[in-house]
Amino acid sequence: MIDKFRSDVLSVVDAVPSGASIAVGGFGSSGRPDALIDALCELDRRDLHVYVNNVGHDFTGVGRLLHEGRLRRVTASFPILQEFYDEYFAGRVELELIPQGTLAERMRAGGAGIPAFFTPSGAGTMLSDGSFTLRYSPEGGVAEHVPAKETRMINGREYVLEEGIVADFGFVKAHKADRKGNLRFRLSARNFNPMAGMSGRTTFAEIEQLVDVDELHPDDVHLPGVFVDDLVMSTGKAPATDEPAAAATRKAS
Amino acid sequence: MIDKFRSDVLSVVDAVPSGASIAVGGFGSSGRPDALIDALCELDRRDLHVYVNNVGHDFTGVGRLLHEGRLRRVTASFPILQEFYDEYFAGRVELELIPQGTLAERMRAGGAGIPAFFTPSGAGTMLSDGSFTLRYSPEGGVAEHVPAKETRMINGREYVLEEGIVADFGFVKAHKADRKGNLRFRLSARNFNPMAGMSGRTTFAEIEQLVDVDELHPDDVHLPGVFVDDLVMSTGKAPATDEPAAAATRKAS
Amino acid sequence: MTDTIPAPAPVTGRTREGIAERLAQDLQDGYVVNLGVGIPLLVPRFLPADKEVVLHAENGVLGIGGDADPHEADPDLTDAGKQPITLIPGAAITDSALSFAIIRGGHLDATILGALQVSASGDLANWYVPGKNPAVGGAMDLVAGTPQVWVAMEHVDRKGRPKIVAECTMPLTGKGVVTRVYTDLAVFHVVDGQLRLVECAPGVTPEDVRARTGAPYTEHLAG
Amino acid sequence: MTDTIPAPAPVTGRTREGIAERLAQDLQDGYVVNLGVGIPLLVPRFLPADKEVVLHAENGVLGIGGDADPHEADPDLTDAGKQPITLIPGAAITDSALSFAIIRGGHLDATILGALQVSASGDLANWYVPGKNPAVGGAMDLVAGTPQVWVAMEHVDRKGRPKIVAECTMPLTGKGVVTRVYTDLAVFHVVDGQLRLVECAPGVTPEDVRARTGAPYTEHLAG
Repeated sequence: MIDKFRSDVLSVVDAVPSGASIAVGGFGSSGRPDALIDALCELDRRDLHVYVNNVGHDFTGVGRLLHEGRLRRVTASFPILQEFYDEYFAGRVELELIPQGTLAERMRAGGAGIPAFFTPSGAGTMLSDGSFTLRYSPEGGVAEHVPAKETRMINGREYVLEEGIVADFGFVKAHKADRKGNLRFRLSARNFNPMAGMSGRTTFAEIEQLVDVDELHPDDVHLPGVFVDDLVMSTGKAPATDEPAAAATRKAS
Repeated sequence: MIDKFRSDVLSVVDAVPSGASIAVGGFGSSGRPDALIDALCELDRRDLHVYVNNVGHDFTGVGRLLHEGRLRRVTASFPILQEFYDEYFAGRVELELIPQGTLAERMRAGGAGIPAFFTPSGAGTMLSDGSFTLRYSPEGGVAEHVPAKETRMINGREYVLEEGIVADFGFVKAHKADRKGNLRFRLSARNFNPMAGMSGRTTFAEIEQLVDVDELHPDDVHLPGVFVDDLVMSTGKAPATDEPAAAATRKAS
Repeated sequence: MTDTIPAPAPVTGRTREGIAERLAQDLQDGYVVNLGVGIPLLVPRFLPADKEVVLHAENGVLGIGGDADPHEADPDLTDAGKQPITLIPGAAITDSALSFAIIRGGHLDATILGALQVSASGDLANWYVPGKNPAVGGAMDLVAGTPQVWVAMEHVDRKGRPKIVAECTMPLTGKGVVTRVYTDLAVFHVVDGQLRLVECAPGVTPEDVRARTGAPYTEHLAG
Repeated sequence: MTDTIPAPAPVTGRTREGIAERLAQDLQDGYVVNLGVGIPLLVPRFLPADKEVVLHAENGVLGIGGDADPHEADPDLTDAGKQPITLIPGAAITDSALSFAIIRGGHLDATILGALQVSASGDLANWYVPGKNPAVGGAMDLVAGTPQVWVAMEHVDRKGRPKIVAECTMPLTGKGVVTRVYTDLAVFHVVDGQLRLVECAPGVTPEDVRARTGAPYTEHLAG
């Protein structure tokens, strides 16, 4: 019978080899799957290609992977972390910078069997014309550019062809899950998590609460268990309570 | 202040001119916006292009539009209704037949600012090679084919380029709504409704229940009010009660 | 396909239920499966109690429990055939775009479909008989996206003509998509674009199958 | 852009708050608006009580109520700048794909952004200063999808150089996307790809504006 919950995060993440590509949920530290990322460090995985919106701050999240030299490439929209740029300009990590909406749509498309789509975002800019630096040379100067993207005029407007992202693994953080892998997120911690879960050929979700299999109403599931392979408990901060939204909701002035 | 609820369906639907294109939610009679469709008949609108999965049965739903001769073209995946085919073969209505997943994705793409995407569905078939009959001649024989679609080999596989659908109007049926237009659907009546709501330049939703603006938790909104212009009450069957899902959920044998 | 194959001697293979029962043995615990109309809809009756197979309907239902009794029928809860259904605990509802993201993105394990014809290379024709009313539904998405496309059908049509043919003469649903064929007479696998006969039904000989099959194939029978 | 424009006589226009206040007057009741960092974040302070303007954050929040007080801060509820926020009644949360479907699909009414440069034809540069750390976030999606792109910025940079220029020398965010520019000195509209000066700030003359603007434009001043 289907029971996707595992007690040991290391034995789950052990399936990720060095060199793997991983789509990672989270926006800033909100909804970031730290337990799964930390397990990559514990297991000494290296040479990783991470699709993620932000690289984190200090040495948490993807920032820890960076700090420990575990990243080959980052595909991101907003990798604001000085140490990341230091590594990028030194030629020790590659940066494929893409618009945030393109990142979300590419993850979804890959998970949805759409190999490519046209988008107006980034048309006529350095992020589509082949002039953005993917990798600097350790000796200084540009080693490689992000290739120019195919463009097309449609109804008089220029669009860029972007590819769906099918990552080897998806790393997700969710608020609640049942043992079938059905996930529910909380407030703006949802963000990229459903997309990362769709994008991974194999997807792991770390969760704050494991609930009975009949607790999530079928209409309340944000990402169905069919996208999720293994569940582990999240670590760190105490699980958020259920109803701070009410407290956080007040009349706009 | 934002209050999208209107008491008179006819004055809402009056904005739809003859000749308009309309993306319509529903799968069979489940989640079908009959009040909005019926208003088109009351207002004697004609020459309509409808994007919808099914044409309905008997003379309800889109079937009523057909029966009253109000349709110019149907873009659908499963237009099973003998009278529809009679009209199609007689050259009185056009049929753009597309795979069901392509219909859903085209509506979503149009609403998401994606003008075109590649899909494997329909590659190497009559639904992409230009041989399907869009319109028969009243004198018999084929008057016009659906044009052949652009195809491309990507990673050794053939894909078809499909266009996003931006319809003049979206017609949606929802279970609950607040006055800001936030929508929630119930069970499999959700189906194409969020897509139709995204696809319409202007979107109307008929609803079973109008709830207070703080009743829908922000995590429980299936389609945000930003996609919805006007709300009207649904007609016909009594609003579904809230929890038949529990009654309908039982252990699988 | 031809009308002129001489009628072979009568042979009795599996019933429609028997085809479904045989196929059900090959479904693995934990599979998420979409079922087409016809013989595929008989499959759930034959799932062993120790296997959990999750049934998907393309209108956005993951976890069909079964047909709803009339007293519990809910117009907001139907399968892809518009029939009232129930849900299992752990069921989830999606919109149509996400439902087909699941299908096209390869997140189902198998789809079980009926067929008009299957070709020697695994082409499938199952949506349209020219001259009749055309409708496709989700068939082309299902065969494009699902890793395992299993056909469950009668071995020959009502006129005795083979439905497994060298090349489909009916309009295609997808090219090279079928991975297995379960009929009243036999089980075929498609491996590297070629048909293999892997099993004959009880009381059916390889010669019986050969006489009723219009496509070249190789025999890979166990034992 | 050039360093050699002779410094014009000093002029005092609107403050940063004044720019936000002026822009806020043009937001209509019912607008759904996305705000970039900088002066745009000052706009909500100046919305008249009789207008309901819904604020969107690209991480999936529709209906920001304001910054959260420390005691009510929830790590699961932040804006696009990662700051804790509150929600208004009627707020809705989406995932990132649907959030950008809203943006790219043209479902917002306006986006209000800061800028490094705006060109004579409405090109916008606001994401990257060559040689500095590159990051784009949602800026390119916002300008690509939103029908009204309003820039709120200082008229000249810290060195006194015009930020409204004939052609952007900084890397573009989008071509021909800006529809209005609100600065300390003036309000410009972009109509048919051409800049129009429609308003000077109190105490600022058209000549003051002309002397500090690096792009050709026409004057369409009221009264």
